[in-house]
Amino acid sequence: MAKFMGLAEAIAQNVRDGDTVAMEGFTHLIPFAAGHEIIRQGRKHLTLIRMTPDLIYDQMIGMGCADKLVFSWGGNPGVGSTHRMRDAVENGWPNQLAIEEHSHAAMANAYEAGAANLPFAVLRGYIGVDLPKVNSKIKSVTCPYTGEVLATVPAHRPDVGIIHAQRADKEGNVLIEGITGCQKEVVLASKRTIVTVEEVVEKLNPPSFNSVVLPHWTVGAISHVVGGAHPSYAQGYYKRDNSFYIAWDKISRDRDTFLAWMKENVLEKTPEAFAVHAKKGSA
Amino acid sequence: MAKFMGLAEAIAQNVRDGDTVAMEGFTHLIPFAAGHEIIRQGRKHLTLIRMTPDLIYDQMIGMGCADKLVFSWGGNPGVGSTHRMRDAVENGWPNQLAIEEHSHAAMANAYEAGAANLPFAVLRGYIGVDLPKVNSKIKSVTCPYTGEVLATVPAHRPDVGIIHAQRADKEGNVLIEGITGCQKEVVLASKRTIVTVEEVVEKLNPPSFNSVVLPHWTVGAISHVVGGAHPSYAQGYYKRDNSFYIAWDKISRDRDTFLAWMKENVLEKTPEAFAVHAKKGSA
Amino acid sequence: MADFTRNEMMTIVAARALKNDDVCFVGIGAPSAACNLARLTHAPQITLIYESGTIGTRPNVLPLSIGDGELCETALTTVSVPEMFRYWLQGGRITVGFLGGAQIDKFANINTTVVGDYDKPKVRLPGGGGAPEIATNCGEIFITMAMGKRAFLDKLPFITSMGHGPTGKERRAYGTKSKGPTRLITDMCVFEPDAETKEMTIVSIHPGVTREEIAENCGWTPRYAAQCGETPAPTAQELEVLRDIQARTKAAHAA
Amino acid sequence: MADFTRNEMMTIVAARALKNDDVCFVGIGAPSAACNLARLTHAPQITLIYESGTIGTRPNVLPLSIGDGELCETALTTVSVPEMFRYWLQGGRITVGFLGGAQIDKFANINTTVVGDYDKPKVRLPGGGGAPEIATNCGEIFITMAMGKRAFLDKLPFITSMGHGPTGKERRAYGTKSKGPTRLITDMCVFEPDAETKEMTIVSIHPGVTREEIAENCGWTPRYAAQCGETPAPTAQELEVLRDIQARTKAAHAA
Repeated sequence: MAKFMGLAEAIAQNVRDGDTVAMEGFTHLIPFAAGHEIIRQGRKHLTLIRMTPDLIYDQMIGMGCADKLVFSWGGNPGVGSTHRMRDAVENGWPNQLAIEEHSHAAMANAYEAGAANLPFAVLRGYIGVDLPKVNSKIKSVTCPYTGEVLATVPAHRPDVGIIHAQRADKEGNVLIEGITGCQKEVVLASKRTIVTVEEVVEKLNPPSFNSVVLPHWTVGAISHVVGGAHPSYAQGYYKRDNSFYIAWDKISRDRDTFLAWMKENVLEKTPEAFAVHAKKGSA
Repeated sequence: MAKFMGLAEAIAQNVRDGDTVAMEGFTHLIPFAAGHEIIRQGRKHLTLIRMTPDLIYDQMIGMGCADKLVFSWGGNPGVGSTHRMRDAVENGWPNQLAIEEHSHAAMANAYEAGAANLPFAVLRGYIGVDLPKVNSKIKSVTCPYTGEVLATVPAHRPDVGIIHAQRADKEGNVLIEGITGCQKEVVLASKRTIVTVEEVVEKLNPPSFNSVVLPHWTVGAISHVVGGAHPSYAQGYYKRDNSFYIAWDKISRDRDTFLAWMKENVLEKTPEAFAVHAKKGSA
Repeated sequence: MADFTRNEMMTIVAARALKNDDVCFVGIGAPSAACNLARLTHAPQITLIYESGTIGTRPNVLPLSIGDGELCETALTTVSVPEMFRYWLQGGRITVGFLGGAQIDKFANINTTVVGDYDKPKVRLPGGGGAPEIATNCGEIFITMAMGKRAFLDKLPFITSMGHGPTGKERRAYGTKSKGPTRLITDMCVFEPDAETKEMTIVSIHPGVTREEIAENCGWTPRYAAQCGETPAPTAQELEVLRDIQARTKAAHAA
Repeated sequence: MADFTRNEMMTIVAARALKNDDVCFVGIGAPSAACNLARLTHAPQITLIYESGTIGTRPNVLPLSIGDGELCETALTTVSVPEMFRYWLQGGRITVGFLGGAQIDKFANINTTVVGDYDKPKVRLPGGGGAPEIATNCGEIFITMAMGKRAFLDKLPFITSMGHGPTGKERRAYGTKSKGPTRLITDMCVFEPDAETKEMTIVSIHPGVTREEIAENCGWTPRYAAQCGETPAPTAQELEVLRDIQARTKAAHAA
């Protein structure tokens, strides 16, 4: 049942050391403000699930929040490496990071199965590739009708699912539009959920009967954080800060530069600091 | 690849004796005009798939089009029996009708699996009930992770999928809104498809980024048939003719009354006759 | 006490059982009337879901079908039917599922499939629709059915949806986590399952109904709970709201 | 002949391979440039799909990521990511899938996962993303990669996405119905699979490139088709359109 609260309170109440946390948003609506708050609150030993770790998990991994990463593509989109993730995997800095690696199709299906309350997902995938050799979670079933062998992955059922959305109404119903990724699935598959939103409105006024709306009784905490997806974007509110994605390559390459940036821009800031990005990049 | 043509031509080109045909529309957007055209063209030995046979299959069964029915709920919604379907099952009139009976969940999952190019669907269903005893298509798989046994059904892959939609643009992209049922799945799961539409427009102008749109390269024949869903409805165009659903009970109860109604309202008419209903019931 | 029909009593009792924070999977007929009556009286925040995909719908008239346009127009959002059955029903999001049927036994198993042999039916009924999975995937099940010897049977010819199983033990044996039928609301009385045997047991009798009448309309010898009382009669407000929505509905569907 | 870079040549050759009725699953970088170049020149009706869920998109600048807002704003429709992978990619709706990668072998298997041991990697690459299923579920695969000894390897440390399999026989053995890699377009030449052995074989050499240069930048001894010719040089129009969109893109992303 949706409850409005500040982001610090939402994270404090819902994210615990050792939790399995999924923070989704496929390029669009990535919940950066929530990630920064988790870093500020010093959460440790998290298992982080995300199709594309992106800068948000690069930052969380670099700050030592994670023991394990479950993912399918770990890079800075269109730019290059996620250096903090690489440093953790290649050199164990700031700590060893276990990985469970999938394909996008398998990750998307695992969320879908979680939302559908199924223990596993079936896909026509992983054919002729090496990932099943290094990921024991990838198994198979035989079709009872055709005898075809298909790949399986276990459903994702995170302890906490965190997303950013365009807006919520006063009742706590949440609207997402544009590139909706697998956010609906994450919310429905997770035990607890946090949704940060750009705007709280009287009525959602969904633009069509079939808009992607999460009813208030499917979400947990809702926090109003203007600009909370920056440097990702919120369709209709502000644009993706592509120049920051490019700049991150340099910031994150060196451990000290990274730590200095995090201190100044995350540790010494609050969720309210995101608002400036929304104003600057308004679409 | 979408091709605009008259409905008679669309049926003639795509629906053959003995085909497996799925005509969907969950209460909303039921493709009645297409069903009447199939009756007029005298198709025989069809396997008809539909979650709720509704009046459309009652009419087709009563006119002898079908050898087999695959379904999950066969009644006149809110009114009572589909008498022609019952007469076929109970008394073999006008011919024997084989049935393959599922639950709604299984049917929806079977379309979903067909659209996803999987040979079967997995569901947490059919627990403690008798349907699996009389339908050998219902089988099971064991979850490779938890050992749980789950029900399976084969994917639906109809020869022909037929739906009615609100509108198409000149390129043949099709928009559906409101209660969208499993029409997207039917189109994507079928080898050939026919879409009847209320309106052909210059641009779809979908009301949101995430509208249900079928790209022109996923549909086959498109026929412009105003009112083509009557007595079902087209959200934004005309309302459901509930009084006709109530009246059908009496029309269909008696074989002769039924045949007389079909002669006057189907056999002696053309698709253009549907337009009058759209005008009368405009929403 | 106001005048009321037994059917009205049944609908009103069903409505009373619903809470503001319930998420209901609604069927047509008595369930739809009960759910909307609850929404228009003591449970204005109740969430009504119809299997056509409409979520959080607030119709002004009762729909004739589960997919009437009004359900979509007044809904918070409308999802596809596969999504409805996968994410919402199977997803375990529904607190109360409503079922009815042609025939029921003492463990609240229901038949809506056939009377007679499946392959050579005496009466071919509509079939299960959503019921087989509603019965096991909702938090609990409320059943509304008018009593009668042809409806309340000692043994069903076919189990379309599971109540507590043929002997009352099977549901637990399957490991199903949902509660199953917790209330069977009839036009004469209200049954609840015995905690131990799961046999549906009469916990309250509607005003003006006798135990003899119940026995005459039940195919098994019904058990009564130790504290079986009388169902509170409909209030004037309950009757007024129910009759009002039914009058609006009748006018709308005849149009 | 106009002046052009080898990278431009690679993109232009990839664009030429695309047809008006193709439905392309586009990756970032060279594929995105090639697909949009095709759209802006000879294939205006081509359907571009990005795995973010955007279908039939017509961006004015090249996206930096596969989920930039412009892709959604110009798309016919945008679907969820699970739907994209289930109905559209696995559904067999895509005619051409584009892949690139860090390393490739002579049977067009690709590695984008690790250099060195998987558990103790020398270089941890981004991983497969959509590639493992793109490789088998699209009608055919076009690969664009710049040549070099560290990229074109005799044996890969890890197979992220299958080309024709480690010995060229495995794809057929799996019974995969799609064609797999039918074109490997590099900055120096174009490879196509031998009909029999499936070894990627050079069918045309870009203007100004020598066989010696190709040998120096290939980790195996490349085979040449009997009728190996010269790739037609970029036309002035091709170069103009490509440079134009890249200039717009650079300006947009620096903003």
